[in-house]
Amino acid sequence: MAFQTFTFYAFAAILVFAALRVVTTRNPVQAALWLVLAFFTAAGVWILLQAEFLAITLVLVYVGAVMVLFLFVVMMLDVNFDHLRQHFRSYVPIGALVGALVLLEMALVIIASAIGPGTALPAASADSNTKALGRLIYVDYVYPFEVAAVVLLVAIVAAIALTHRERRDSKYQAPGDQVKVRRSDRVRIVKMPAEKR
Amino acid sequence: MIDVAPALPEIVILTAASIILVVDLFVDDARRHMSYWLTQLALLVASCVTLKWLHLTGVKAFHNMIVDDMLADFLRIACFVTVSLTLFYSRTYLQARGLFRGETFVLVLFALLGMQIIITGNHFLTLYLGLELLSLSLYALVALQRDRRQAAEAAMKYFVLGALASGMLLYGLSMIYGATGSLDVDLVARALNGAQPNRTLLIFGLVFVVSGIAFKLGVVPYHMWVPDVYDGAPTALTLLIGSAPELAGFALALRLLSGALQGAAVDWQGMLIVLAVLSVVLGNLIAIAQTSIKRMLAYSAIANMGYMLMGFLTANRYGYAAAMFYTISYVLTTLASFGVVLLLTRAGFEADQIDDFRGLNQRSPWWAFMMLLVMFSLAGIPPTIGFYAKFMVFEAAVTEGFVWLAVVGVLASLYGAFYYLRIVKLMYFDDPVDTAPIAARGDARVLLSVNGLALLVLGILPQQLIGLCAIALTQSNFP
Amino acid sequence: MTIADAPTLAHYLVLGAILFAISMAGIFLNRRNVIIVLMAVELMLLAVNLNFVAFSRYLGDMGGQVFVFFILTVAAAESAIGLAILVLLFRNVGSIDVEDLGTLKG
Amino acid sequence: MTGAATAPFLSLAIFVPIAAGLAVLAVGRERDVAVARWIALVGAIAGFLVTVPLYAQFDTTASAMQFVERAEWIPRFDIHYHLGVDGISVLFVLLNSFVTVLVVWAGWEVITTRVSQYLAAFLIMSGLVNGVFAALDGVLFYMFFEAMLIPMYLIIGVWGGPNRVYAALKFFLYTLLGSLLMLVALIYLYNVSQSFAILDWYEVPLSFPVQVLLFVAFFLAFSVKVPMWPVHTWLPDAHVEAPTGGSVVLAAITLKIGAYGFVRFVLPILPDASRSLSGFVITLSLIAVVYIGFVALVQTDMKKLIAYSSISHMGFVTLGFFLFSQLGAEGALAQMISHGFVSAAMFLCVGVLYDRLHSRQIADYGGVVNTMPRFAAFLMLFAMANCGLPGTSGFVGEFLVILAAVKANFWIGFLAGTTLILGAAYTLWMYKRVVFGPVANAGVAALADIGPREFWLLAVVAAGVLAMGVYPKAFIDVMHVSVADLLTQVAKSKL
Amino acid sequence: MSMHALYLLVPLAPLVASIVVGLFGARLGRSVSHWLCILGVGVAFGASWLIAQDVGAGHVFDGDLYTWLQSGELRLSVGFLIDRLTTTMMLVVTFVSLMVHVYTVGYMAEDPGYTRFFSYISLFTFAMLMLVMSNNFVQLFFGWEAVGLVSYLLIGFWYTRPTAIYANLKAFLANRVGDFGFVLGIGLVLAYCGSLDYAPVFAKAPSLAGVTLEVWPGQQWSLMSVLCICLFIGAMGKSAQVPLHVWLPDSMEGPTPISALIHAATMVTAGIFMVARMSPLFELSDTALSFVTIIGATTALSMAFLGIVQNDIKRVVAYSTLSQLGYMTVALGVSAYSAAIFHLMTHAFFKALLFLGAGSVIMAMHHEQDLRKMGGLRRFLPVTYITAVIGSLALAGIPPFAGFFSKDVIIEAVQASNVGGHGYAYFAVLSGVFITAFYSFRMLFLAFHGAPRFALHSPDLHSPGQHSPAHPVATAGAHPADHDASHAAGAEPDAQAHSAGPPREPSWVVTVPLILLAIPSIVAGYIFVEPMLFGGWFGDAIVVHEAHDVLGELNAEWHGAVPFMLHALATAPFWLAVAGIAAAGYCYLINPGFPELARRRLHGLYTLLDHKYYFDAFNDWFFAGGARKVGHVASTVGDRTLIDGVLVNGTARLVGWSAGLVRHLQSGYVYHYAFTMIIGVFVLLYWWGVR
Repeated sequence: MAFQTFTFYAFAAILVFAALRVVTTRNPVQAALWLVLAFFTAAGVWILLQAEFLAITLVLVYVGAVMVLFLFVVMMLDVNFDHLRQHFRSYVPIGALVGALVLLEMALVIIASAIGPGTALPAASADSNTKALGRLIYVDYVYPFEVAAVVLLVAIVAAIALTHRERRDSKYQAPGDQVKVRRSDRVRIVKMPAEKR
Repeated sequence: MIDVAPALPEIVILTAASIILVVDLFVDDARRHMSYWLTQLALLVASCVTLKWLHLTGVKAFHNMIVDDMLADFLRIACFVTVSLTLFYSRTYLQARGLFRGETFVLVLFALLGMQIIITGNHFLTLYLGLELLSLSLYALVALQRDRRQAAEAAMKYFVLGALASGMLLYGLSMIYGATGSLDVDLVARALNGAQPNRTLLIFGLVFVVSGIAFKLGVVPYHMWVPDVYDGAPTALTLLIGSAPELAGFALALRLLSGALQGAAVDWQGMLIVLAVLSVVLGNLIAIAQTSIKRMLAYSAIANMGYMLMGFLTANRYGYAAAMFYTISYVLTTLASFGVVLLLTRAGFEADQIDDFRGLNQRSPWWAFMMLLVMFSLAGIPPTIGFYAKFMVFEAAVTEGFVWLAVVGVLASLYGAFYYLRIVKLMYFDDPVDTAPIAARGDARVLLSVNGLALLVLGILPQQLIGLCAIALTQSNFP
Repeated sequence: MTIADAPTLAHYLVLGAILFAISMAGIFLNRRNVIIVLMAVELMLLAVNLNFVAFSRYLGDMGGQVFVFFILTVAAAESAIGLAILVLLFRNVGSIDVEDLGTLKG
Repeated sequence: MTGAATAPFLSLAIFVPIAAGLAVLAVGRERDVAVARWIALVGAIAGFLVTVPLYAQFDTTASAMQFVERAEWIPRFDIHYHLGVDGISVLFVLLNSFVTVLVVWAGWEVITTRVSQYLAAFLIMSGLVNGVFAALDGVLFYMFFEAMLIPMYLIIGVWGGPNRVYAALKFFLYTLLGSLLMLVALIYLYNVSQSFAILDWYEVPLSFPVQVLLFVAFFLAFSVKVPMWPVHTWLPDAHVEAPTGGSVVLAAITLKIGAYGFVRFVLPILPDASRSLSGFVITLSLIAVVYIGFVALVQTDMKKLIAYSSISHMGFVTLGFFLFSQLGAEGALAQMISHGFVSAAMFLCVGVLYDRLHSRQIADYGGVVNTMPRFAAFLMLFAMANCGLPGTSGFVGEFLVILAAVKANFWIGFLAGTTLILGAAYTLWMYKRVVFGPVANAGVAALADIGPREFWLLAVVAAGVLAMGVYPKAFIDVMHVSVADLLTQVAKSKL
Repeated sequence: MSMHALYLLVPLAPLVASIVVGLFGARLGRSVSHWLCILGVGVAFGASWLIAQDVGAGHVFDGDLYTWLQSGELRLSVGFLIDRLTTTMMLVVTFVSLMVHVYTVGYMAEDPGYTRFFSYISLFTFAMLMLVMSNNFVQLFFGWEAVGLVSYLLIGFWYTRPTAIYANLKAFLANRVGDFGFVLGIGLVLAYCGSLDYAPVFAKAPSLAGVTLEVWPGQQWSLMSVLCICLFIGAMGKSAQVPLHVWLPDSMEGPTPISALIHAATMVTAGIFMVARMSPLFELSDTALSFVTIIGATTALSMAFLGIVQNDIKRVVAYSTLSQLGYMTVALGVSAYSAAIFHLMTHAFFKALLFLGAGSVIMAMHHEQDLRKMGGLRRFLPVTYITAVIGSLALAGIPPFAGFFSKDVIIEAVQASNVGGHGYAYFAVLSGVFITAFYSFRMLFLAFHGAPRFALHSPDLHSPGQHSPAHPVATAGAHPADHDASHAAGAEPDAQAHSAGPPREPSWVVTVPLILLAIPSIVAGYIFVEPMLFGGWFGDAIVVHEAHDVLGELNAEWHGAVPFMLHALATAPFWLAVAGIAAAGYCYLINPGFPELARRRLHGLYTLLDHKYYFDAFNDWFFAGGARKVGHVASTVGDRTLIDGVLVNGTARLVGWSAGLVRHLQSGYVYHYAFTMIIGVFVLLYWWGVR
């Protein structure tokens, strides 16, 4: 179908452009924004490929989580906020542009899906993409699923182990000490001679 | 009900890791060694479990996600032993540098888990996840000494390049997926043997897969991370990175290239030849110019992996057996070498310069002798195990008709011998500059001695190990 | 190829290849900022995912999509650790300039 | 004696010294070195005694290997622990064990630093060398061949002279260069014959180009060891820097291994290549004889001079082998044995002087005879043996080889014969400058003549030199059959 | 069998004596030592005498003692060939040796190395006997080298004298040059005859007469010529023929008995004996024979000239020895082998006599050797004088003294010969006669006649300290520029042991040998000329080809010794000899100023002779110097610079350098690393993707 092709080319163009900006721009914040656009576009492309679940996941995981993390780190490291604030205006056009493109893409996707799957492509699995994925993941791919869980655990442990600094000023519980506490630590029994009267 | 026996060692390690994670919260630094001993215990249990449920012939489990065959059991146990020894050697070092912490052991165990998953992986996804698990843990471990600038730098480099490499691997896998229509190792193999797949996609994928594996093995030109990481990481973790993961890397190569892509052997053979030649030539060459023992051993590692590939690229089970023997003997030697280095370190003193070995023979003839064995083993001089390692890979290469490859190999090892001999020279011919007494825990001393003598004994009586490698590959019906 | 017919597998592969190339270029062209290098890595994974999705679609095999699912997971973990190391680096070096990561060499 | 005949003498010859060496290492303390010395001496003598039956019970009529021991070792590659000697190798096992005793004895009071390590190195070395000569399995041979480098490297480097590091490294890398290519050659032979038994390789057919390539590999390995021109330059350095014992072992034993390799590998396994390349080898040998002779003439360092004379003498060995005649081959072997005695003696003598004045420079001596007449007499004998005087062992080999050479081609003989003049020139000129003349300096004036230990040490060697000169038959008869076999092997084409 | 025991006894007796004295001389003491040695040699002499009787009776023995070595079918053994030639030599050797032993007792009386000396000369006797008694080439070569060794030891006997140790090295090397040729000859013999025993070789030789040998590619030489010339080169070395004669004059550095024993009577004649022994081979090659003739003639003449200008008494005798050896060689060249041996024998007697006489003079003069410092000694040393006169007459060849017969026969043989170069040889030997007579009597007159030119000098003039190493002998090449001076000064170490004072006749141990040697010097010729030359005494020990049989021709007009003498009175040689004596008398008795005049007139000639034709200078410059130059270049340029510098260290440096270069690939910048990886990918893609 010509329209699908058109949509693809549009997305492809935006995707490539966004990717190029990501790697060429100097400012990490801008790069992050362009990356958001890239991901969003990619999600659109996936929807064209009838991988709706993954598309949504992509948007949620990346645009929702990873990119925020990125921006957070950016903010945390380039710690001159006034510098950011004075450049705030410079972000407005990019933000607007990104937003516009996102809207456009959503529109295209909706229209394309409304027109229906292209006959050019072989029919996807009978039931919905999500259900199929679910079956696979929790049945055939249970082992990798567990491993993936471990990977995430590692990420947590590592991130904490690397970045967590004990603050001297902050108060926090030491469960170890709490468990090991003895009676003698708490109460001291003093014998006092009865005072004679 | 699915059979979990093939995955039992993994389960053990995972459980242990989780337990230690929790337990470590409740012990203070005075009793931190509890976590340490727990780790050792876990390794012991895992080994026992592996031995208890030996699977001589391959058993697939979890819908062909993993395979537990003799190769897997063998390599697993090798990994357990290696990691255990690593921890034994490192204990004093870790304590002296505030790394004797629960996270360390947990991450080590997770890395080990990653290796096991690679070793047993029978599916692209499993292999990939195992690789990531291993890599992520190692990234973290390298950076774990938080106040050390080099450590952070090394970790960053390691991470960026590692991510790039895994991206390449994935890209290659996707291509192969496209060419064969499957992610399951067995099915891919079948597909390659069956109808002629799309060659362009296949080659394309192959190049990227080989690149990914090459990075893990650290062969030229994917070796750049090796020296910096070896140098930057705390020595104990350098040892960890330099020893067991090589086994995993070998397994990865074996599972992917032989298990899945044997059908395309003619193609990846040529690629490996390039990598192997580059590695042995450049690795040995650059090592000559080094002044830091860790960097020198890093380049030596690059060269050695090149030799390993020389056996591997023959693409038959003899070659694989040779490569496996090479890897194991290399890991054994690396353990001993860094073991001695760790032995010489003290609080506030990294014995990471080659000159720190001056006059070791006068300080302690025994450890000098151990290091002597290590050096000659790395140089491939009999009667050390290193000789048979080289012997076997050359034999495999020559049998396959690559006589010139063997010649290149021996010539490279000739000038490779130069820098190994320099260490021996420093230890025996020069007078010591640092005369501090060598203090180490008894267990480390004993194990290190055993380890060093093993190089000699296995160099004189290698037949058991050779036979084991051969059987492992034969039983696991590799072509 | 004319605009007329629907996008074929080749379209998606080429797009993936372009993205992959861009990200690789990004990794070694970028001299200023490690964060952007990390972003380039994410971009690379995106390209891979695109490949997988396309293949799985055209092979009619869900395996590819599952793979993508896991890649997304791992990528998240990866970026977490990557950023952690970055923070550590910033604390030690006081900069995230790639040019400043040159003390280990030779 | 029948019971003893079945005893594994070869294994004993290999492992008795090694065991002794380990024992010395174990008990040796820097404080009481006496224990180490005695253990070492006992071990060396024991090592020599176990080799005596090899000669006593040797059947000089049998052409097969004798005292064969064969055991599975590495089935995967069909590698066996396979020992055995023929008329050629048995002599060198004896020679080596004999020289080891001398060396241990020679270092008695001389070596004072890390004595136990020193003695252990020599004993282990001796065992390994016996292994080289007795091995009938390619890999076994290679193992001993290479392992030998380690103790030698340490000996030169630890107890050597000022420039010892350079010398040791040069020695090691030079020899390693050769042997590594040989390893590839061995593996190749295994591939074509599916066996590592050297004797099997004698039978395996090889195309001519292959033979040439293998020849190059083996030739590099052995010519470095011999050493032949132009890969000889490691030897003078190694000798100069090595301690006396090291020089003795190097000259008397190590060099022989190279020549032995030619007999055991090159000639029988690659007959066609050997025949067609004999001209090349002969040329190199003659260069060694003449060119090196001239070089020796101008040396100012005694050890260097003797080292060069060793090279030129070994030139006769290679020459003799590649003339492919019984006379030449037996002459070459005789030359090897004789050189074992003579060079050992010469180095021991230099050692005697060095221990006293700590100089090897000819210029530092002169008129030694005035203060050390007994020593001078011994040195005269050995010097004469060195220039091949009839009645001494040095004569036998040279004479036979020259005869064979003349038989082959007058001019080869002519060039080989120049050694009569050159050898006499450099040896006696040195003798003149060191021993004769008025007392040169205070150092010489203060010299003390050789004590009983040195006297008997030299006397034993002198006895050997004269015995072989007066009745060489005893040595030559042992090798007849083996040499004959060798020549038939060489004559047989393998194409 | 008793005979075998005797054969063994001859060489072994001296050997045993030598070993015992050599090892335990110090303990045994002097007298025991010298009696032991004298006994040993005496036994050898006696045994030789008995053997001579036996052989005279016609028993020739050729047998092996033991097999020395067996290689393939070649069997090398130690054995004896006892025929008349051998016995003659044995007698001469043992007799002279015995004399010398006795004489030594007196001559070396004060020398610290007394026992060592005896052990040496006994060893020499053994070696010489092994040489002459051998029945094969190997043993011959053994003896050949052994005598060389002993002469080396004995020339350098006074090892503290730089000149001595220079001379002995020179002697050994010159001999080695000869042996070099000798060995090649032996090699050829083996190569073509397949054996090294005399009998089979001589048996096979005739069949090889026609064989040719391609020495240069495309150039065929007669095998026999090459072979014989090679052998003869050996003889040239040992018998000091030009140009290998240079060592003999210097060998006078040794004690005088040695000069007598080794360098006059026996060792130097080994070459003559060898050629005679090899007559069956030499007879097969005219080329070789004429070569021998020419060399001999040259030696005979040129060396005689040198005798004129010498002032060192021993050197005069030495040069006369050279010249006489030339005569013998000529005789060999013209196939008059028996004449050569005959002259060898007579010469042994009178030359030993002369040497011992000279030695006695030297002793009497407190080790003064310069003729110019002597004169008028006949009053002081009558016995020495008489014997010296006898010796000189014999040397000059005046009938009826021994020398006359042998020399005259040689001259006539040369005349009769037709071998190539015989004309030149004839001229040489004839003029040689005159010169010989001249210098021998010059010596006689200078030493014994005229007024004493020696003051009652103080010994310290010639004390050993004096002969300070005036010449740079530290290197073998350097050579004493002025021999005479040095040797005139070169007094022997025990000089100061003598008390100064007028010369006195030495003790009987010195005079008795003189007398005992004088007798044969007179009568030996007369007695033996007939049996040895024309009586076929040698039988088939010596083979002469019909074409060369000059002695046969002489035999035709041979009518006995006396007619021979009478006939000689009418021939040139006799008158030349007389003229020589007369000239000597004129120059040194009647008109002593004349020699000085002549020297000034013929200055160029004199310098040439004084420098001995510049042989030594040339050798030192060309051979010694050249060898060291070559060695130096080879050592520095070849070994150190090219092989070590460029090949070995060069490679090492190259590797190190490139290592230092390549390590900079590891720039430390992560983007470089990434870039490398990507390059790798592209390379692989290019190689395997684009195909």
